Amino acid sequence: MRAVQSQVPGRGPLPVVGEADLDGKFVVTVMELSGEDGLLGCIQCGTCTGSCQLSSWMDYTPRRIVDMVRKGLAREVLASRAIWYCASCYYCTVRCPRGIKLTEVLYALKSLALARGYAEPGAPAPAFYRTFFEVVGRYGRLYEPGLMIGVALRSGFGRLFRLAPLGLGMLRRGKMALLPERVRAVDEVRALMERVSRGLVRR
Amino acid sequence: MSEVRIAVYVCHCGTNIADKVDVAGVREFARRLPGVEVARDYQYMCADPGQELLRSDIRERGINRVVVASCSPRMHEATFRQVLESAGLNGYLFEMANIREHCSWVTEESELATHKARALVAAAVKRVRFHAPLEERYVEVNQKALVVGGGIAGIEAALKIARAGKKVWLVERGPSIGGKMAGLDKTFPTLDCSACILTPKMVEAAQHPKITLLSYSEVEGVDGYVGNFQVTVRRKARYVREEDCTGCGTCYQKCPKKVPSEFDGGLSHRKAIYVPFPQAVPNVPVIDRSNCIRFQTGRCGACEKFCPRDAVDFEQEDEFLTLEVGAVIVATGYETFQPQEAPQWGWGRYENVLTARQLERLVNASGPTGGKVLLRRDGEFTDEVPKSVAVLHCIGSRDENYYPYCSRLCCMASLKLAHLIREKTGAQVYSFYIDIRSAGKGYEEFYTRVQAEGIQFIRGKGAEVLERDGQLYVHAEDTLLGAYREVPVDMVVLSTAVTPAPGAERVAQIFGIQRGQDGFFLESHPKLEPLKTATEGIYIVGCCQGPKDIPDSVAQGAGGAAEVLSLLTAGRVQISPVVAEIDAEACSGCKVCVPLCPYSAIKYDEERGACGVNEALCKGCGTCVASCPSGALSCRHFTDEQIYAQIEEVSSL
Amino acid sequence: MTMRRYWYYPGCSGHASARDYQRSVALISPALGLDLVEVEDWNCCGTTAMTSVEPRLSVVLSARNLALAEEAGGRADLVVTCNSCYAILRRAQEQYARRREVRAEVDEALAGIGRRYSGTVRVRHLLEVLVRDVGLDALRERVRRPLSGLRLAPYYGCLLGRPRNDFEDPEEPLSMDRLLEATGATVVRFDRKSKCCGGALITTHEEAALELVREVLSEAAAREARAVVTACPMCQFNLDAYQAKVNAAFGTRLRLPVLYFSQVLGLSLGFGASELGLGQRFVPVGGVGKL
Amino acid sequence: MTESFEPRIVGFLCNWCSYAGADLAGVSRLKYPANLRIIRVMCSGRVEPSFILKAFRDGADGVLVAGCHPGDCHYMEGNYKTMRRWVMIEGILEDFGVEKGRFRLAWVSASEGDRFAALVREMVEDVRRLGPFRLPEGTPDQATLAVAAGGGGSGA
Repeated sequence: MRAVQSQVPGRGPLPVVGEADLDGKFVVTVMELSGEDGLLGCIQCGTCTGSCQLSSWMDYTPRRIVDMVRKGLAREVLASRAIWYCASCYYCTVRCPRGIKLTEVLYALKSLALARGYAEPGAPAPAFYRTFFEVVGRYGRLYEPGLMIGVALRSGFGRLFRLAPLGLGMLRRGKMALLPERVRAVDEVRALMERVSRGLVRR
Repeated sequence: MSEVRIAVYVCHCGTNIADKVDVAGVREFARRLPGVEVARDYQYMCADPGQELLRSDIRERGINRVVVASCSPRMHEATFRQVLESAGLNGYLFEMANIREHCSWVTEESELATHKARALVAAAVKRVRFHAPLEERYVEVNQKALVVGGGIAGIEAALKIARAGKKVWLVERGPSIGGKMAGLDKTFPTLDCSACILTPKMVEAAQHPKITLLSYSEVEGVDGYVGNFQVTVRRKARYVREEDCTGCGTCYQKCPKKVPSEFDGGLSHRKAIYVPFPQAVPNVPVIDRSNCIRFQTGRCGACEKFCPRDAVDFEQEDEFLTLEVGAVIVATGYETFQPQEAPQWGWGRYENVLTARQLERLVNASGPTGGKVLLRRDGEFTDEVPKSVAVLHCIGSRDENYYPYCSRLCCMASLKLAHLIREKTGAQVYSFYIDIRSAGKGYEEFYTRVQAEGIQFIRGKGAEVLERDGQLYVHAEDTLLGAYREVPVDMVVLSTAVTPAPGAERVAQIFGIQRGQDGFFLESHPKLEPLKTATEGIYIVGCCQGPKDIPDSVAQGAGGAAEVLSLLTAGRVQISPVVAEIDAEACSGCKVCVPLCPYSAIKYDEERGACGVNEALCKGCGTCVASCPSGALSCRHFTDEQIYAQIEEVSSL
Repeated sequence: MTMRRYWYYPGCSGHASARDYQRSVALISPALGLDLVEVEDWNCCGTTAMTSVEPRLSVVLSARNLALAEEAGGRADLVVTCNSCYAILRRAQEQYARRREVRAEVDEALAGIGRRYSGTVRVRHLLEVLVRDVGLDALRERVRRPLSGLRLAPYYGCLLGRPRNDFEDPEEPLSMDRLLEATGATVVRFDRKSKCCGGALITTHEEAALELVREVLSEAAAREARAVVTACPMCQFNLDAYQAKVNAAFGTRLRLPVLYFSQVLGLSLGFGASELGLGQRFVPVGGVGKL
Repeated sequence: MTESFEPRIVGFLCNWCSYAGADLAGVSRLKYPANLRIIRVMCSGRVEPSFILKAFRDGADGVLVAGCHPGDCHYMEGNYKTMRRWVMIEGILEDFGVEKGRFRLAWVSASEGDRFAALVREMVEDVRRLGPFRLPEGTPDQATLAVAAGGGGSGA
């Protein structure tokens, strides 16, 4: 994506949005990918934010993310940390007075961020999602040690050491399989993933 | 039949039709249709010059059939019929083609719209050939009226009609008139006391010589038609003889059975024999049978023993009355959203979460706390005053999960409550809102005043109320700050949505009123006929039609009275000549039609061996016609050949 | 006893971190007339993680599982025990039914691997099967050891009733309350019963997720529950394995065993603590298991 | 089917609910295909089987009958009569070889403009898929049709 300069130069810390900063097609992309075509009907009441247990961790509130998507602040949305804090609990979706399926919108935003390379590789969330994808691609099922090691490889070994006691605890309690289970027809799973992911993650 | 000479007029309706439909093309098409003498297109057919065009063609060109292709006949059919009459032609020799609502407004492509318009015009032209002159019928109008619902709108309507000297029956489902307004403390924006302005009207309604008040009564059925309705009313047994009771109150003082008070929203108790509130009209108690010990177990009977007038009568039974009236006003009001359906706001879970209607009772001097705003603990009021209160707007309103519409009055009601709480307790009051809708005379000024009183306005809907360590928190986004907030408060007030009254569906069916998608009653026209319904002679006023505040409800009540009075004063009313008729020769006497008629308008005549239609009762639905095996029945103005003519054209073009 | 047959989808955790859950389910089902037959060669449903990688990915992955259940035939319902699998499989069905472009994509992708999904199989949570098909009365009748006096906090988590389904209320679920009451236990009021425990974030945003765990457990503790009961391996693991970390991070002294409803039910039916897998947890069950 | 096929659909709409609903669709400027031509009747109960047969015979590719929702009939119960009659109509139409997607009975209230528009869109699509309607050879003429369908206790 081409970086565009604001026509209105910012003179202070206040964000200034120039028309050229806005990607008018972004909302359409998000609506298509998420299947949620009601975004334009948002009344900015903030029910989503007020219902979200993770709001206080975010840089933009969920309500604001919706408006940023509508207005076309694509870069800011995809580079935000807010989208990675969605735990997919669906409170916003259930309570939205305009029936907007915001959880679906957030799936789409995370997916776009991964595909467009927005999230830094070292940050834990994208690494987690990429590794999850690869593990399932390899075995057809989730293999927890594989996931842990993969995430660690991507985001630094310090993480692996921090996770180690937990892993050992799981092993001791028979809560972790040492060897991965593999789907017999893992080729089928891989074929499905290839087809739908369209290289989104492989880039 | 003399030679058919048809005139066709294609209306532009400004650009409404002409922008999409090639009106000149349609006109030329019409000119070539069989029987068409004159074909014209014109800017506005309904305007004076358009009407004049029609009149002069009738007079000068010997026109004896007219087709206007313009808007919906539901809009202007009556207008054009009068134009024909004024030119000496029977109004039924006329047909409309709806090329606006059903064509230009709904079609994307110009060419397709034009083609469709041609087909509709051809059908109208072919149909009108078969039209016959019909004579309008008139019936006398009964000079009495019925008002259903004794809230402020119904009271206002009844009083206006009565003051004009007409007899009114005022039927109220509950034990007292007064409606929702009786439960309010102050009214916005002037803050005048609700009871002070309502009670005199209630008393006047009860005492007016022209008004008969039937409280604790319900309409069970309606027969007849405009000007001549027969209404069946059930007078539910009160178990107290109204004529003997003096309203001394001994009975409910002695009654041992406590029941949560509906009027106080469950915040206080009434007895099993009770008046809903001290200023009730009539001031006659009723026995709530399902809670009465005497009715449930056979013991007790304290009220009967202590009544100084022997007015208590456990043997009383429901009575049925049949009222003959010329017109009906339906003013059955509204209900409010019950928040137990929505646990996220904590109502029913946390005892200091109240609805706005409950809070109205708290701030009311005759309410459960004598007008004090107090906190509750373990089901009882304490003497502790809240230090902080949140008022949550839009609870159930503007919400697709509950009611998608704006309830219109709750912004102002919430502001009023915020003011009253602040005034009475000095508490910090937070108002969680999406938009403040203060459209009304003096409303914005009131908003300004409440702002100045130091209410904290947070633009963001209260998403959730949750208790932590004994403290209530309102979770919301302060959207103007872009900040997430959990605001600790002692009390939460939910401004709940205005909803259709329970039983609205049944009322609609009884009176033949349509309902909108929101469940409220539907008016004939949203702008120009706001009080009329699809059934002539039946009018709707107040909140049964949609959320309204008191000024609007009162205005509508008076407006409904004007509708009724203009009908009654005219003394007679035109009724449609579109009715069924039977060709006695062709009738085989099979009687299939007899039970089909919902109005019992068809009777079998033994002597003639044929059925006959009572035109005064028939409303022209045509159901009997469609089922007559011998083709003896027909419906005027909707004959088989008229409809066939239309079918032929629209099926082939 | 007539046996009701269902296809069973254990989900990835059923074969790993939630083996104890699966064991208890395998134990109680025959006793309650349920014949749960595991779907052959199932794959990961995709969970919320894959959905975040590409919103349609979990739809096709789930569709394969649904197709497998349909191919297995017998018009039996597909029973799941994980709330996340439940929500994701349901989401796949909903998207398949509602979105034409998704349907086309799924049909095509499945055709590519020689499979077909027709949209007929019903996805149900075991909790629903117990409450509706077996019925509370039947459950009560089979209770051998009523858990009288045991105070339990039913924790549903986010995905059992959300976004929406025909089984549970999204805000105020009640099925587990009723089921636990049937075992004779005392169910405590639990305002946070359908709050999110942060399971989906525990790997990536541990600090935030721990706070959510604390919220849930603190209320359960304040209501004097002896144990928290879950219907989801994600929730169970999160609340159990991270409890020590919560205590370390917030200075709390939480010590709440986190059980599966199937284990509690198993106890009341007369099964032993160890055969129900009660030993396999981070916070020991203590006295709860000895009932 | 050829792409240029524009089906003709005849709609019999009751004056009080469905016709008003169609008016509302217009007032709200909701767009739907131009293939529907509306004939107003006072009540759906007025619609005789012969109307429908005649429409098909005269060239219609589809027929819609719409009235008030059950319970909301302006004439109290006309639509219930329609409903009962419809069972017989379906039978006759099938006997004459008219495919199911070509005829439809629907309830549309005066406030359901959007529902009406959606209904028309759906029905036009259905009929377009079925292609032009041709009565099979040897179909009886109108008079016979009228007798075949003309009531025969149809409303009872």
